Amino acid sequence: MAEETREGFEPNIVAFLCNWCSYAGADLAGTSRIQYPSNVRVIRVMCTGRVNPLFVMNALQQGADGVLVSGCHPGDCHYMQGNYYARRRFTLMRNFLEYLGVDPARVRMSWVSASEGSKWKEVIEEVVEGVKAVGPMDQFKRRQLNW
Amino acid sequence: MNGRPKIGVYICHCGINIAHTVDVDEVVKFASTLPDVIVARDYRYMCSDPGQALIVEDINNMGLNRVVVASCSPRMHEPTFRKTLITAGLNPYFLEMANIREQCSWVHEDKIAGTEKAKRLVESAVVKVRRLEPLEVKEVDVEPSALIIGAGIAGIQAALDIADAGFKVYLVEKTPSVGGHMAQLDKTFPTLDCSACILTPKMVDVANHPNIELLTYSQVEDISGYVGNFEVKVRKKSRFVDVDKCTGCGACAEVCRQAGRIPNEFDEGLGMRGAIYIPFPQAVPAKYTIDKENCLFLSRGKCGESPKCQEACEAGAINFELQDEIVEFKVGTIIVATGFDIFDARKKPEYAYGVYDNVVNALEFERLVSASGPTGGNVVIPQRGKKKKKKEDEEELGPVIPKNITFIQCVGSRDKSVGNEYCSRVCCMYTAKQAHLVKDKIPDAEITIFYMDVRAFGKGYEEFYDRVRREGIRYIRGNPSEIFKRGDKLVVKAEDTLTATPLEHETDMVVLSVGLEPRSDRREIIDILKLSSSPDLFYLEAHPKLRPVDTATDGIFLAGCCQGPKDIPDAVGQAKGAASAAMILLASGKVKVEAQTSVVDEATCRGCGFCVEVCPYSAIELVEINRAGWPVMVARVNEALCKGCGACSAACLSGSIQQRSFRDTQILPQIEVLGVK
Amino acid sequence: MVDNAKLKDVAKEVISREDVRLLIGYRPGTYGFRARPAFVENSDQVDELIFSPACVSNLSSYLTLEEKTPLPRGVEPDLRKVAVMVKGCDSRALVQQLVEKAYDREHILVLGIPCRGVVDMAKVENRFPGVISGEIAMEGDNLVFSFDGKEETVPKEELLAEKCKRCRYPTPLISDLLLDDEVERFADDDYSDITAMEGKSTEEKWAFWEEQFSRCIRCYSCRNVCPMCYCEDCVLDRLKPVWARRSVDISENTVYHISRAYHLAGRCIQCGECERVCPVDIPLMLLNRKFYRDVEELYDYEPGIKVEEKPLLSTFSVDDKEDFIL
Amino acid sequence: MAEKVLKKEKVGEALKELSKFRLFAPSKSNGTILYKQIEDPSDACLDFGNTTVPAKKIVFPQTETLFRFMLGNPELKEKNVEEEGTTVVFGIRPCDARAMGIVDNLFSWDYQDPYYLKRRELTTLVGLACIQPPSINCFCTSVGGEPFSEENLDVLLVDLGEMYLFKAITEKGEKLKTTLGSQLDEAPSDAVKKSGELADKANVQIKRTIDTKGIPEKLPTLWENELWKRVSAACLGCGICTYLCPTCHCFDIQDEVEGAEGRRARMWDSCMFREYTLHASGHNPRPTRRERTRNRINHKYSYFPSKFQVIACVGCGRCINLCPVNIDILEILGQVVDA
Repeated sequence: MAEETREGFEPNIVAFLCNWCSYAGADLAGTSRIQYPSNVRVIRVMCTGRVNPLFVMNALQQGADGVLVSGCHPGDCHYMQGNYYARRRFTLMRNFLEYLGVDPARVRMSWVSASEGSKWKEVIEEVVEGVKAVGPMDQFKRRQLNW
Repeated sequence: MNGRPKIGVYICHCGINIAHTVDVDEVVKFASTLPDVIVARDYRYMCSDPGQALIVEDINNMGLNRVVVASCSPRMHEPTFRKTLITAGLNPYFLEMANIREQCSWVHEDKIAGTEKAKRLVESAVVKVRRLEPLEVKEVDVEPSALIIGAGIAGIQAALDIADAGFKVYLVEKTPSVGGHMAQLDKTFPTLDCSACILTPKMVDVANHPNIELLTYSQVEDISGYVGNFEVKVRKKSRFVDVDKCTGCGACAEVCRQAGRIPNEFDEGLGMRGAIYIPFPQAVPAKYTIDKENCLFLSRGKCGESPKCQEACEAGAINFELQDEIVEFKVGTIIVATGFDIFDARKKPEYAYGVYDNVVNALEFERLVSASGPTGGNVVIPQRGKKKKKKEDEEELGPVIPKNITFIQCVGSRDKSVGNEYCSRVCCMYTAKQAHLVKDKIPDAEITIFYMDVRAFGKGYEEFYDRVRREGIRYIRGNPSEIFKRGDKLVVKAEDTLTATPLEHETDMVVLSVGLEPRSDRREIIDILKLSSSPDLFYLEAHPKLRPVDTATDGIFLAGCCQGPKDIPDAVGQAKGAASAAMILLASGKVKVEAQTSVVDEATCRGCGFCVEVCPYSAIELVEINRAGWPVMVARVNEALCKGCGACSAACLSGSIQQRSFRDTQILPQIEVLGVK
Repeated sequence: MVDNAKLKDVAKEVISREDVRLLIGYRPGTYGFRARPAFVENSDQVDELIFSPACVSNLSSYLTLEEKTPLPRGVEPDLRKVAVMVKGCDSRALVQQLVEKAYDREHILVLGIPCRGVVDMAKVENRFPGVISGEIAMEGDNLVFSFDGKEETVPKEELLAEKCKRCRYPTPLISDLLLDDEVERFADDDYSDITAMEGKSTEEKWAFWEEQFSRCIRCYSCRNVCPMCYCEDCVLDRLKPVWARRSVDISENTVYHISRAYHLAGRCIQCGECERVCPVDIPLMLLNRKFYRDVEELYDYEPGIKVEEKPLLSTFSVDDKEDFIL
Repeated sequence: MAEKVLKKEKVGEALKELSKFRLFAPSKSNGTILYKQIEDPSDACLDFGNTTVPAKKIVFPQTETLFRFMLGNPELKEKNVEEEGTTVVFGIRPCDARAMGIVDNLFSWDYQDPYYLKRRELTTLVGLACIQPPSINCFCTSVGGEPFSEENLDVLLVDLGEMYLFKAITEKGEKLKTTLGSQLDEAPSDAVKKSGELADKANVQIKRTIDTKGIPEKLPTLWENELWKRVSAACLGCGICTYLCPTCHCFDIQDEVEGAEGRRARMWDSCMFREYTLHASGHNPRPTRRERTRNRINHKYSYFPSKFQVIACVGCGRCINLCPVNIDILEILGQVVDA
């Protein structure tokens, strides 16, 4: 990837947020008028336990440069265990994508509680910076191949 | 359903909250180009009455069947707009919100970027709403009765409260009598009222209450169903005594050939009983029970010429043919109050419990100081099990009264080496109480208490601790490392950590203030009710702060020490809380269930049970169906239990179980529009 | 080595049982040194049964492969047992299938074959090209090839399948009848292939996999042969929603392989069938084994060992590692 | 007319020259021989048995755009195959070339398939005769082929050791000969004779054979024969035998959308897949592997010959070699004969 394209590269990041903690935390960031980069687009699910790790793959294929999954801190899951399942599934998927040559900076996970509006901002900044550093997703992104 | 989707998109300015960084006109223009969007409008305040009226009007005039509202967080106004849809006669689940305020206009100052993001979020909502399906909010009836498992003080209190409110209660107790651990106690801290005196009236009440069906010496075998409709199966173990005939006279126990040979559980093995017995004089019901393992007739088929008890019973109540009985009934709600076990001090071999007779645990000591106990309330050094073995020529030694008694706190609590990190919450106080009782009975006794910290947090506790200390009881801060015998004396080796001095303390008797542990048979209930455990292995509440008596499963509540160590007032308080939570269901007679539940495609489900395993609510079970003549297992969701978390959907490899409103077919298009720039 | 005469006797006895409907074993192939699956329905057919180092197939796949076509009204389903011959590795597939409740334990009768390894047929055919018909036997640490009236002996590690060189479970972990004496573990797995791949740079990794995945023709043989892939309707075949398009290109192929491997995380029992059957030689076990190694390392979990085990991704520990989580 | 030869040391140069066209030649990737578009002659590998994937994929790609469209716009943009330009397949085995001729029947029958036919027209096939059968499962001679068959080829190369005899067969072949010009040398006088001897030798090296006479007529009578269940019992239902068959030509058509843009594409399909005949209703007229296997054999040995007077099998042996469970078409045909 040429340096020029990296310069000014604004990554597109798809985030899956659980309704009870992280989505509420992101709402709090809003209510508190905390400013953060606009690169992250949120899909709300009830629990991170709903997020199939293949969603990550799918997002990277469909054009996302990075994916974030964010849920309640361990022990705080509204459904008690969902984030624990998610943690296992994501650890494996993230390791695997890294093994295929997808930079782990593209596949992120965080625990953000309903009271952590400022942590949400920090998470976004770190994720966006990380993806910016590795550039556009160029491995198995769905391109119009031989069309 | 309603044929082709006809979508209305409503973009809110929220005064200037949204409009100042999002170009609302541009978003409206963009939205109106999206597939199946019939109308896109903006309004100053969508949530206002006129704003909502706008939506209702469009639904009525334009035949909209899907609505997207782009405004604030759905956590704020989703219920509002769902109601709007209902007003217009549309299913409330045909709504999707795009959060362009909290997660867009309020956090991005750049108008271009903010507008661009708002467009994406609106498009994401549009592609999702196209694929939404109508959902039904269901209600189920609640059977007006409750099951309470465990008849200690917590179970008893909960039973009485619910029964007093007019609902039927089934109170199931594993042992022959109600009462639990509280019945074993002598006096209670900090008020020193006699435990039996305050407990036994309640015990009698549960036996006599017209709304309570007491099932003692019984065990829950199986529970199926869900909130409002549990089917319960209880095994009433055979007592071999016809309880209708037994008068509780005790003639049988006197003549039993095993009398005085079997350690009595109630006295923690310090006293003896026969094979036919009543655990303690005030037992409820006051009916005798034959312990079939120890009954000569039942275990060996022969008891002398004939069983003496049978001869002695004038009522003819003893019947060796009696079998276990299975009782089945339905309840609407369940309270688990199964209590605790005490820590087995043998797991701390350095304290030599089980090695020396004069090392006892606190519950044994409780029986020793109790007037109803094996020594009639005299504090003596117990001689367990040895009495009968004495050689003929040996002189019968009189009871030895200890003059120096040492208590050690935190045995099996706050101790990672035995796997119990938690504080048992009662030991500091019961130790102080026991020290006080000794002082009462042996005024010249020297009493020492080794402690780590003294936690006297309850009402009147600190005052009581202060009073005990002033009675001349010595508190040494330090955890003893070893107990050994030197001559007649026990030596407690420790370090006084306040002065950093190692010390060897000689004493006549050591009382180990053992902690409270989850019951060793805790898995029985876990398996039947699919309860979860917290890391300390006590049963897990639904939320540590806001739902402390609820479990993850609707309609099942926790009371007493099965959820964690508690003193009596806390156990009673929680029992009343659990009873009240149960009564909310019982009184309303109906319970609403989640609409965004999971659903199984039985044609493709392979019955692997992954979803069954992950479901925190035990809402999914495998059932056999007939698939074109073949019996196959598939998952089935009990919608009354499903809470709509969707963990099952992510666990399913074949995509056969899907969460309504969060299906793969609904989420993947969102990913697509958010991904493709 | 399994005594083939004894094998036939046992098979005869088993298939004669009234409660056994079918016996799945091996028989000689149609050319070269090959062996192939045999489906025995009556005792006349047992004579063709064999076991030799040529018996590479994992027959447990067939337990879930058989179609259950709609039964005419009034016809009762035949629910009698299926007997199946399994090597150590294959037996783990049965265990895992039971973990996943693919069928009841009573549904199968397991004929266990303690195994000292099977050959890599591609290597054999390279070594002895053009052989119309031959047999392979194992004698000690050697493989003996008989063909065209002669015999040749080759040290077994030269032609053994890769999976056998790291086999931890040579004796079946589940069986009703063991056809030979138990075989002690003779190898172990050091995952050196995985660590080598992990040691490459991000660019090198993708360059490697891009080349592998672009060869894929999406014949689905890796999926179909897999004893753990037995969904009625694979999500990768679905049109609603589409997880992987049917188009064959690097993007869809990669997604296919990620999905396949992820669906086997904590489930792959390392029989290596996928890699064996791949017509374009994609190193599929290098994918599966990454998950396998991580699962073992992170969660101390090996699939297909105990029937009572819970499925990996349906369990968790509060102490699971999470050092990457923000 | 003097014959030409291509000396082996000049193969590189020749390929370099041909790479101005869309040039395909066998290439080794991770040990697997596959056709690859050649830009660097050293990528080509002429010392091979046969490619795993037949050359059909060059004229009938596994995935092929038919036309493109924009959402909400009725205009279609058809794929222009012409743009691909002249294509040379260098080193195709005679069986694969014969197969293309067989498939041509299908694409030019009631419907003239513009994509396929245009590509065929643009393609020159440079064959490489089989001095030795590439595998023991080669049986071209049983189905009308030969290791040195010239059918459908534009050029036939015969490996004479130091050089290839370069035999132009068609006009396209002659054109190619001209293109190569100086890369080719005059053939030694015994070259043709030597080639003939090699051909005879190659013919007898085919070890597995079957008499296919009568099979097309017999197959319809065996519809319910129990042999189908037996031969299909081990089938995994994968696509190896069909995807890798040079005459299999089934395809599926799908629309794909990418943002506002979309395409209609066709892609290989396989009658061995469950979904191949699965109806939307859930009904499947070929519910098991038995029916699917029966269809595969019938299609090749009965339906196709009854329509086009040629068996849709060239005996390349790929389906036998690569079948994971050793399902063997020769064995099946043997059973058909014996039934």
